[in-house]
Amino acid sequence: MSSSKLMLASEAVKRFVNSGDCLSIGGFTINRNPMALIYEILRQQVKDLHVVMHSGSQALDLLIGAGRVSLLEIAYGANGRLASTCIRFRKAIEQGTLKVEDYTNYQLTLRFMAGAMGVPFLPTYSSLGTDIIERWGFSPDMRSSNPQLPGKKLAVTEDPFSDKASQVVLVPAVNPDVALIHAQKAAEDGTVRLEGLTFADIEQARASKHVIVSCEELVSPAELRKESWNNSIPHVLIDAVVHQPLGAHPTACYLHYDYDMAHLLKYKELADDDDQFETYLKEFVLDIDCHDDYLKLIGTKQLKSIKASPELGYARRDSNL
Amino acid sequence: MSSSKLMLASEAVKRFVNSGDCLSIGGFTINRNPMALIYEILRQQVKDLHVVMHSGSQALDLLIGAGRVSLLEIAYGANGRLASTCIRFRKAIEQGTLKVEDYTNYQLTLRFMAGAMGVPFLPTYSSLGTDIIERWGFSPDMRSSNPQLPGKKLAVTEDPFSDKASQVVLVPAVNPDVALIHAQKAAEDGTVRLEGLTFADIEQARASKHVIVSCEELVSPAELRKESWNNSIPHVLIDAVVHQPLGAHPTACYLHYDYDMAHLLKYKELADDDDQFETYLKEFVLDIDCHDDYLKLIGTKQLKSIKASPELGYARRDSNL
Amino acid sequence: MKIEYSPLEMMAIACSRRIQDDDIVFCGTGLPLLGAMTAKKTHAPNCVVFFETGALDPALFEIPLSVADSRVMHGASHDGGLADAFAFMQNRFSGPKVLGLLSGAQIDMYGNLNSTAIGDSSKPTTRLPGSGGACDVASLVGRTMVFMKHERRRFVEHLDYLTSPGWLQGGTSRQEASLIRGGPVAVVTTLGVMEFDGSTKRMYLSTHYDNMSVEEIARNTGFKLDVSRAKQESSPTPEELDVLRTEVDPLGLILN
Amino acid sequence: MKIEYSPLEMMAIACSRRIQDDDIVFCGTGLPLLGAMTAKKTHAPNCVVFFETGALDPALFEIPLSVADSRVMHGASHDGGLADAFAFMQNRFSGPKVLGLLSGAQIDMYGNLNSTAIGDSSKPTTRLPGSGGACDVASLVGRTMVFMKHERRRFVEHLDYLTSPGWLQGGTSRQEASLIRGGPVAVVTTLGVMEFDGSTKRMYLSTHYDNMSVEEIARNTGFKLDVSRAKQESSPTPEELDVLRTEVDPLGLILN
Repeated sequence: MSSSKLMLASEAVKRFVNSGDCLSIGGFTINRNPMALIYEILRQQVKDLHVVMHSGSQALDLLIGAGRVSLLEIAYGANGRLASTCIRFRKAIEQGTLKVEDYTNYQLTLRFMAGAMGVPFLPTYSSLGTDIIERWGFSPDMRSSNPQLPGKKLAVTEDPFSDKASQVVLVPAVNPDVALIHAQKAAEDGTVRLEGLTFADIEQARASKHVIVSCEELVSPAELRKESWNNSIPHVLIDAVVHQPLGAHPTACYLHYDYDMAHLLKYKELADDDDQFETYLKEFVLDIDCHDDYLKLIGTKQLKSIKASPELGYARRDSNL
Repeated sequence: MSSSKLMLASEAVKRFVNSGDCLSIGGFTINRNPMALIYEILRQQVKDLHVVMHSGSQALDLLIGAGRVSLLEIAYGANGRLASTCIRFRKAIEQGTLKVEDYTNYQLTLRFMAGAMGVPFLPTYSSLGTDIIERWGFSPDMRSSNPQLPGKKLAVTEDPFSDKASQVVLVPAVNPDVALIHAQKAAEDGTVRLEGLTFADIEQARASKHVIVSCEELVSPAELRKESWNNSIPHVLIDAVVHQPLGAHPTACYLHYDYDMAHLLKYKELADDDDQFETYLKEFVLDIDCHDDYLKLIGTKQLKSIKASPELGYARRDSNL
Repeated sequence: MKIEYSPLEMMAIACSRRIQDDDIVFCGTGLPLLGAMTAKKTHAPNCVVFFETGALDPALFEIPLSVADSRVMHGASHDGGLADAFAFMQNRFSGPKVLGLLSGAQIDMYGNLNSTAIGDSSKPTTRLPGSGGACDVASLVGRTMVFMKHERRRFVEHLDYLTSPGWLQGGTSRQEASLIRGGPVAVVTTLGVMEFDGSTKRMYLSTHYDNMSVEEIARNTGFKLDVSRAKQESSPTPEELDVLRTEVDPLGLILN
Repeated sequence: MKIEYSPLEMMAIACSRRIQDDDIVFCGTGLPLLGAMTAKKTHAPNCVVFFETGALDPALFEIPLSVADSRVMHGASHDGGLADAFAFMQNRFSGPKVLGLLSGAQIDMYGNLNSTAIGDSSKPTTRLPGSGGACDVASLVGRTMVFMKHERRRFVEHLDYLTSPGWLQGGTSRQEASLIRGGPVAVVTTLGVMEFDGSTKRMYLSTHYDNMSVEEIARNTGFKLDVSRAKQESSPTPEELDVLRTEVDPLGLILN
């Protein structure tokens, strides 16, 4: 009944992502980063971004390395065994070119949940007594001039239901301008189905003004509505659906492909050098027309090697035994 | 690996439900009431119950009618077109034999969520300016002598993140002693899969100290773990699994059977008269040994008439056309 | 030639006409649902129906008799739970798009509703079902429309219990209570459609059906009702009646 | 005959021994995960492993290299998300059953951890990854065990940034800060296992491996470490080493 939201990544980014936006990136470290959408943002020269996310890696590191991120609210910037701290993330903070405010993974999840629920805050006991509460990354001036930043990083308050003195941390809501999500399945009406862990994708999508979803498989709305209880996000919340197989490469997409260890190791080496990072960025992102051309550059052989086993959902390490 | 939690309804109730307990009942009005477990509670003479639930109907009305409920925290007691207000519920309140405190459906959902999340409260804007906030059903004395009752019904507080005066309602957590859930599928290790709407069952289960799940289909753990992301509650949270087909009768269970309109209409008529209600209770619950005997009393023909169409998940009204 | 129709049919159709194509319609069951389904099958094919139980945009091949009826689950874009549904209404982007359809046992001149108890709520003469999600919807969504039997005992000066907020004490009192948006825009009754004054937020008669004079409507209202702005609501069109009777409620489960 | 083993193997096994059969073990990746998997394959077959990303009790046929690795998803009892996982730790019934395995770049005498930054955190000399879920776990679960390289620069008098709460300033300061339970029970290092005094909550050397004297361990610690209670940690048994090397990490992804 409703009109199709299907479009190319280039159109989705053009219509819904602007310089200066507050952006939230789905996935978690090496899994389901919406890379095709991030590459498109890089190509379209979107800049001055305010990124809010929990645990970032490849998508975040590229945006930061390309100088597109001005403000960052985050819990974790690392890539498992591949980078104990994300390389361009680390350099940018050490060089003072990136302003960052630290939260925990649960606190950022609660910030998205609060945004999704339309309440100003959610409570937790996490971080009582720590520098997460004491040290703020953004000045009062920055806060008062930017409506997307909460007036306070966190607020500690008394629990009104306790009969003894008991404190609780209130975590402020966030409502990003755009959330970028990569899903296993979506339909042109906007219905989304995630398979495997959802991380905080659902909360990020529900908190955001606009949501762009890229997907491995484009399925008919009728097909997804057969098991409506297994869908993750209803169609009315989605602005654009981009059909992009291998859209999370070089990160993993459960049931479809594993992370591309060879590519990530190459990235790790190149990212450590400013010039070589620029070369990587040009070669794999900026000089490329679209994600399908990027995949050609990665090569069929490499992509075949990371194809997931249908039983396991990832590529067996000993699969060539 | 872990030992089986499979047991009969009689054993589950004996082990995990005690007189005086705070009980939370899953489902919603005419759907997925855990009736087999409720009948067993009635048979085992468990009494003095404190019930916390959002929208109750058949399970709640029987417990109240049988005089087993002393305290009730609730949002709604009705049964759609079958009872504009639940009959024994209405009578008990009008006669002053049942102490009740009113919340909204969202507030009770938040109370379970807060209990599940381990926080003392969750915020909402709902009910500002209404008697839901102003009128309390329980006295301060009752509150201070019962640790399962929150010290305050609700608390209105200032939003510390707002630069203008803005109030928000804090809803206190609840952690029931036992949650009773009826699911489509469960495994003996405790893994639970709900199909269709989950109502607030997941939050109720996660908030409660003990959880008893009855299920239509007993499936192997391995089978449910094939699509682990479609499971609703992990096995470690479940204390007892009861395999009881038609365990929600006369309420509905999506994909399995519809509500039994004929039976509910009969109940509606009988429940309105004190003596006839007692007769109903004896005939259909107290004088029965187990749920399978109850189903024999209901009869194959009647049960066949409410069998769900595999395509629709409910019984077509014009199916005999 | 005059078409025969019942007050219930007129109510469903008056509701249907006030639903817009881009509305997300929160529905209970009964008449409001008939109104939404009629709108969807006539002038507002893109409006989306959802239920507090967590079902969004279900197929609704048959009329559900409760918001937990399995008929609200089949063919939906998403079947979640109560937490999803109410968060969707409170959310700053989706909440304002929601039109909530409500009803109550008592209503006052500012559109506040009682669905909890008649008499002293601590020992009521008549206990009603309680808020359910009504107070939440009335508190959180962009706008609400209320369904009422138009009787003097139901349109009262003072509610016995204020379950669901309308315009509270009128004027700007709703905002001052920190309610973030919303408020009732229309009350569809068995006699006509009431709206609320833009500044005082007091109820007035906006349209009346052809079954009673405006003076009689005022006499059936327990508070002073301004009838000076009332126009006549157009009778149902043959198309509206046909859709309602043959497609929406062919078995007459609600209308009969 | 002496069995050869590496400090990493000793750490994984020292961890494994301290996991109980009824523990629900919160795991990151790397060594702690090897410890948990070894425990599960030896004396604690019923312990349940879960990850902050939302996976509970996965099959773990292969070692995940990140908590978001698809290898944590396969065969789980439930794959949810972060909201589920952290609520599970904060919950009053499940939280106390959880043993959290953590690591950090710096630790102080009360077991507080820094994983955010070295130097001034507003312009650090070395930026670290940040809390991730570590602060949440350290705040919320029943007890934690910490993994550290035992170096003087890592065992410090004052953390550059207190990311994850241990016993805070010792004594009863953790409860006074309103933290609801928990605190570190052991620090497994490359040299031995530290525990915390029951009343002062200061770290002391509980067991040492056979690779360094207790005096040398004290000299490798940046604050005064009580070594008077130290016993020797038994060497890995052949069974422990065999399970670790051939079943848990047969490809040597973590151990090599």
